[in-house]
Amino acid sequence: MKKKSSIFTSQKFIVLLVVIVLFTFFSIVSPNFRQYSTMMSILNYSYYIVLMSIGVTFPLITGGVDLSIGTGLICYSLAGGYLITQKGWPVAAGLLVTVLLGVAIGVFNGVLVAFMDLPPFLTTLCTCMITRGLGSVFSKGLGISWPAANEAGGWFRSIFRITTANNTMIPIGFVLMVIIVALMAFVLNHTRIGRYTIAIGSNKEATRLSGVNVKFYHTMAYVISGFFAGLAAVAYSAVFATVQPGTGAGFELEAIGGAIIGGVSAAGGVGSVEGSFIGVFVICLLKTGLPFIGLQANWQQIITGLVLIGAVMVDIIKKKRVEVH
Amino acid sequence: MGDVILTMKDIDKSFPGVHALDHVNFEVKRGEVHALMGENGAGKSTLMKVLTGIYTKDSGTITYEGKETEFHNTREAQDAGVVIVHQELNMLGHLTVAQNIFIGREFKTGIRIDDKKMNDEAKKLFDRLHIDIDPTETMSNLTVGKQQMCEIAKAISHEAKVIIFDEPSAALTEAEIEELFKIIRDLRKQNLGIVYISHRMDEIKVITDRVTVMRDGTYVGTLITNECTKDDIINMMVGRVIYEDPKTESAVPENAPVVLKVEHLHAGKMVQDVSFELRKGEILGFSGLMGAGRTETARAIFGADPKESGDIYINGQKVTINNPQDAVKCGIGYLSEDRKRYGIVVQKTVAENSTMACLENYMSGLFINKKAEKKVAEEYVESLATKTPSVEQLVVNLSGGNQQKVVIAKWLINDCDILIFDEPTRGIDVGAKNEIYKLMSRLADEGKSIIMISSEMTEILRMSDRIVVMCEGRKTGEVKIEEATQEVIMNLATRDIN
Amino acid sequence: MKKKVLTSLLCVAMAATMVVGCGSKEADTPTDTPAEGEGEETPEEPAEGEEPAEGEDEEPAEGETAGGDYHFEIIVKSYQSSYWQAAVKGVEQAADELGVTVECTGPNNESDIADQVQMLNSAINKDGVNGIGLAACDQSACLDALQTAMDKGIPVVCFDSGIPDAPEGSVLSTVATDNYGAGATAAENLYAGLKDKIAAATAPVRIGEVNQEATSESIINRGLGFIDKFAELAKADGKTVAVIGNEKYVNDTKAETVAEAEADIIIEVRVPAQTTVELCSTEASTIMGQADTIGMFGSNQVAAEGILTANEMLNVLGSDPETSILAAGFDAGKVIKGAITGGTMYGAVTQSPLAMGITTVQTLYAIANGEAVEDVPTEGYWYNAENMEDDSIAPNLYD
Amino acid sequence: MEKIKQHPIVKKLGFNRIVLCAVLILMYILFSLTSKGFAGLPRILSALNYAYFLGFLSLGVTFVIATGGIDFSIGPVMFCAALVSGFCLTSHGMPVVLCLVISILVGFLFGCFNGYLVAYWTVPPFIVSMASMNIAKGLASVFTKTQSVSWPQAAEAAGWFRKIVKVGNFPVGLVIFIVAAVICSLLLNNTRAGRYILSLGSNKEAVRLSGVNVRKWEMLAYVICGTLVGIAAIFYVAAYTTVQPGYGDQYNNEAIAGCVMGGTSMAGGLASIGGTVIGVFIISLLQEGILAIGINKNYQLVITGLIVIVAVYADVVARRRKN
Repeated sequence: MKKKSSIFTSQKFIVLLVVIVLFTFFSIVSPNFRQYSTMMSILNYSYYIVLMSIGVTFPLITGGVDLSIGTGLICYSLAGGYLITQKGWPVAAGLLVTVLLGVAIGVFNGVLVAFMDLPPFLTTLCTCMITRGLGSVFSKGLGISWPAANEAGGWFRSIFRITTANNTMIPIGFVLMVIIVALMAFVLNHTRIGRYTIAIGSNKEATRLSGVNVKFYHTMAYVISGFFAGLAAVAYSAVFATVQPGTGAGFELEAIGGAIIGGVSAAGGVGSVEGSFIGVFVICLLKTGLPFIGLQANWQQIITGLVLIGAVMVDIIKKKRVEVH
Repeated sequence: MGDVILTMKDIDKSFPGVHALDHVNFEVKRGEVHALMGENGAGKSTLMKVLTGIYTKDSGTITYEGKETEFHNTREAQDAGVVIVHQELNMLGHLTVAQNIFIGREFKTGIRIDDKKMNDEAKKLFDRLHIDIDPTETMSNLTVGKQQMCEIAKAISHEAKVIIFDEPSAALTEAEIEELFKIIRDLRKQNLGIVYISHRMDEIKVITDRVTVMRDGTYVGTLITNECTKDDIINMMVGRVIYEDPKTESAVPENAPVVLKVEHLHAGKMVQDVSFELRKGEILGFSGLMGAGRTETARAIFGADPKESGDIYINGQKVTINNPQDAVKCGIGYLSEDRKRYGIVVQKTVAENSTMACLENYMSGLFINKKAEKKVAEEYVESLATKTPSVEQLVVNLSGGNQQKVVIAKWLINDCDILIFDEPTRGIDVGAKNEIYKLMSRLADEGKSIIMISSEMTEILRMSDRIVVMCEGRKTGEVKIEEATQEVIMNLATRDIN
Repeated sequence: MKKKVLTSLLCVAMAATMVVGCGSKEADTPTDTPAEGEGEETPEEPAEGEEPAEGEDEEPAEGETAGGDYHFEIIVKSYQSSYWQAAVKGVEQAADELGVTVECTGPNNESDIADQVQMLNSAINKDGVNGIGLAACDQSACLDALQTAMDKGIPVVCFDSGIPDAPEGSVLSTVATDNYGAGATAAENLYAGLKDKIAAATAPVRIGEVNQEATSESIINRGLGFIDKFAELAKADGKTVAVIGNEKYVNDTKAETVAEAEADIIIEVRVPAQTTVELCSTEASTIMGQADTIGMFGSNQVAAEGILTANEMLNVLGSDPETSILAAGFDAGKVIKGAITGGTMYGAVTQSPLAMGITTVQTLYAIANGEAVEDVPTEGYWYNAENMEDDSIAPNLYD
Repeated sequence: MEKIKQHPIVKKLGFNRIVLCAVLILMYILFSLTSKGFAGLPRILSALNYAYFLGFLSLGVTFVIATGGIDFSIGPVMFCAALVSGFCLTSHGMPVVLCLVISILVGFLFGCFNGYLVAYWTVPPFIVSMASMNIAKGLASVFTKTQSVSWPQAAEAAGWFRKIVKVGNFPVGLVIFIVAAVICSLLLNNTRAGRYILSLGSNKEAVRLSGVNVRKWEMLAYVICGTLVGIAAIFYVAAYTTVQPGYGDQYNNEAIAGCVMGGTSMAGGLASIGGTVIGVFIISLLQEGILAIGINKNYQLVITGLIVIVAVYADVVARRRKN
């Protein structure tokens, strides 16, 4: 009976192993990959996906999904950037707006799903369209360049990395991520929000009948997802600076894919923040590593697709075996 | 028995188009077990939902502990000490036992949930109930019976004064029911008011003090259990006496041909080396406790689950059945215990459900011959006396018994000679039950062979020509109806346990 | 003074080309002139470019009274980069001056071909449209719509990108940069910066090129222009060149190439899966992370910004070829301008979207007034930290 | 209101579909009033261009949603089909007919891939979509070497296939699309495949235990979808000529939206081809109309999103009342 939990830990463990194997493989094959700077850039590129993936873990565990985080991210970043660059708002206020917009869309999704009983997939598909449109509406269709690091408002870009005088980079972003993961793992496992998130994914009606304010906590899962999409927007802006309207579709799939590789069940009830965190790195490593072994960008997509299917298939086969014995 | 703790008076509740509760009265005293009975749809569950705040009443009063009260949600009811142990198990499979028990009111230090304290408290509860369950176990790993115990522990942990059991025994084994009764008696001693909703007449007689009967949303009357007979209660429920005599001898001649022969069937833990024969025109009862492997055996024969080894012969011919398609080709039909999940397609019409298994016979070219389909469906609606306004009615709108008939029609239209009825009367009210029994007898008379899996001893004794008893995945005996008594069967069914 | 003479000469040449006609290919000539000189010229430069530019400006000004209030529809490729924002600004500026109304639309990104065709159709079907200015996302997708426009008698002026196969008589004028030449300009200047290093190199060196896509003619031409010119210059110095990476570019280059193993200079071309900054920067960092890389070229604003983004992590770009990688960009925008001022980016080629926008409206206006028009080639200009503030360059450096 | 709903003609046509039709007509009138020159054939033809390929996508995905699954790889697969077949045409000089067949074949193969994984491997459809979306994009770029492909123009000899969209001003495409919709409707409502697809969307286990090979039929739904996506690709290039690798996702949302707007339930088991057709028309008219009154395309996305939410909410409310 205790076996089950050991499968869980081993699932995360397997994914971690995969990350290590991939990393070793790329390092051996490509000398350029082993450089410190490459690793730093892998980390830098991963932050926004990591953040989205942490957030989307919650709706996924409730048995739902949030497809609006990708286009949402761009939308929030455009809105915040627009206010800073075009309206002269202080950077801190712009960042706040970015995150708050994420929360607002999260509330919107949550209310539709939890209070109005709309299917999550469809709801967030709609908000995906809506945020895609809204982003362009906010910025009047313009691409936005957030302030550069050396400009007055550029301080926020060193939230995720500090470059020292002798040009070495300190990835404080990664430290931040680890802290956030630890924090959210605590939220998921040891607070009411997390407990009820799992409970809703496990059996929503039973949770309701236990006197839990299911609608509120169900909404919260989407709010968390939206909040993290907002944070991801900050990370994206800090790393890439330039944001273009009409993009962002597809980010959510990387985040969700990472979460699923990391052991979140698409049926709900099962999943962990730290698993999602590790899972994202499988995707990020593929994305960054494959070009180093000489594959053109298009191959990455095929391989990422196959890896995703593979991860789920392994899980299915494993489950089948458990059922038989 | 103490003073009255809860009184519901003149409760009225309407849904659009349905008058669900029509001025119903109900009361519970401290230290009594009060049965609430009635056919399906009589309004028992609705009444309890009104009590616990899931529904709001239209009129009437609820007096609890001497004060007029109205609970607005389950939470309020729980806090006041009125708790339901639900019919469907309301378990959160991915959480631990302790987490389940304290869901919605976790102990906390700051914002952190104190799981350790919850485990300790749960342990204390189980000790009080004399149950041995590890609070840190994941819920989905427990047996159904254990899960039910957790539900009860959860109810008690609310400092409950009134506990409502909504068909608690439906999923339990006989042994577990015994254990449940022990707990209920224990609770009665602790002066709790207990409402016990059940279909099983035997249990009512054993465990309850008073019986309140409802019919069609109205209050019929309240009796003291000791002073009435089963027939009294049934009469109140349906307004007619029901024939319930056990069969005394088999109607099947000794030399009737064997239509189905199963040899050394193995399929997982629940089906170990099962062999038996089924004769033409015979109703073969499958008895045993819940979890004895009867359903699993049926599903393995039908190809619904994979089997590891064993041979199946139909009319003497060895056949390979790897999936339900093969089984259907061999003329086997399977009526699942869980109609809604495994039997009917609720969003489809009666006609569409009826031809589900043999649609290929109702094709003209590429297209479905809807006329022929309708005709045959109508034919069977008539012969099975299915109550439906038309065959174009969606099955979801039919009552349980009629849904069951639609499933039977499906197999008859396919001309199945071997029918497996898995708990054919579960969740069906008494009147409809009788019709299903008659139908089964008629089918057997017409030469169909039936395997009937049932957990109700009376049903087994009344219907079967022969009885196979299973226990823990093994066949433990085969009894001719002439020799069958409750004791004999129970003995076989529990042989391995003790 | 020498410069002035040169400039006026060139202006005459330009005017001549415009008169001579459609063959915008002839515009290759000016890009062959040395870098410093070239950076100084522009036909829009008010003080010196008098003849051609003013000539155009005046005609419509007269027509203002005659023509009345025209309405033009302008369809850009997208609003994604500030390049297009500058073009739209030019369009609006010209519209104000001429007293005409314009309406600008464009799809969400440069790959929404179907959306743009819908927009074009929509513009054609509107009432009271006197002309359409079109920056086509794709050369072939608009052909049917152009036919319809011609049938309805709506004149079309293409800008930024031409449509070579357009039905005869539908596109009356094309206002576009010679992209092949512009790419070559970038190659010349980058090569000049790297010349010594290449000459001194003992092991093969690598030049990276990031193209946003391998689809639109303008970007392909820039990419090929860069490769071909770079290879040509290298060959003149006795070095061999290999082109690797995206097959489109590898196959289409006219340069003489050798196998990767034998080459002194490896030009690696990368194309991201989608035209977004983060994917461009992933591709860029792959090249920049390699130890033998000495130069980078990003063939449009997105690609150039991608290179800069990658650099924020890698910190390998700079203006000294001995210690760092030199990067050449394309187009302007705040990020690229900042990088050039700050010395991170060696230099970039800018087009003149503002002028392009102005010219487009002016041309449409002229057509509406019944005048005959010709194709208008516009130039790509090399700029770097030194000449950015020049009067000839500054107006073309949009934010 | 109830009376109207119970009227036999209304019942036969379906109340929801009548409302949708009314919305469609109202929208048309509204746009005609607010935008000069909107009324008239050219606008309609232009809107139809968009409706064809979107319509085929929507029809396809209707079958998948009917099984209770989802496929949002349809957009990229459509582009993949158009790219691969177009590349065969332009770069390998294969005959047009063959290329059209290849296009359908690519869609068909993706349908098989998705269906096989979903039905036989029980991989959640959501994840299969995610994967095959990536694979379709990647495959298309690998095949075409990341270049876009332009199909022949109408005037060229090889451009005859464009006549499937229109000949002169006659919208042939509309006829083909309606015929296809009728065939799909027959397929869904009057054949075994459709019956089983709908039934298994409602209760898969019950259908399996009726001795039906559910895996086969579930896979078939995806195969039908894939094939229709392959056809959609032809209509896309016939209307818009050029396809670019790496894209196509934007059409998923619109196709699924059209389908859901038309009354197909995401939970499976309920699907209406007629509704899907009207839903698609609404979306394309909205697109055209919004451009005509001079609002940005972005608002179309916002409005479509909101409309779908409203449509689904209405459905949820209706179902809740029934229970």
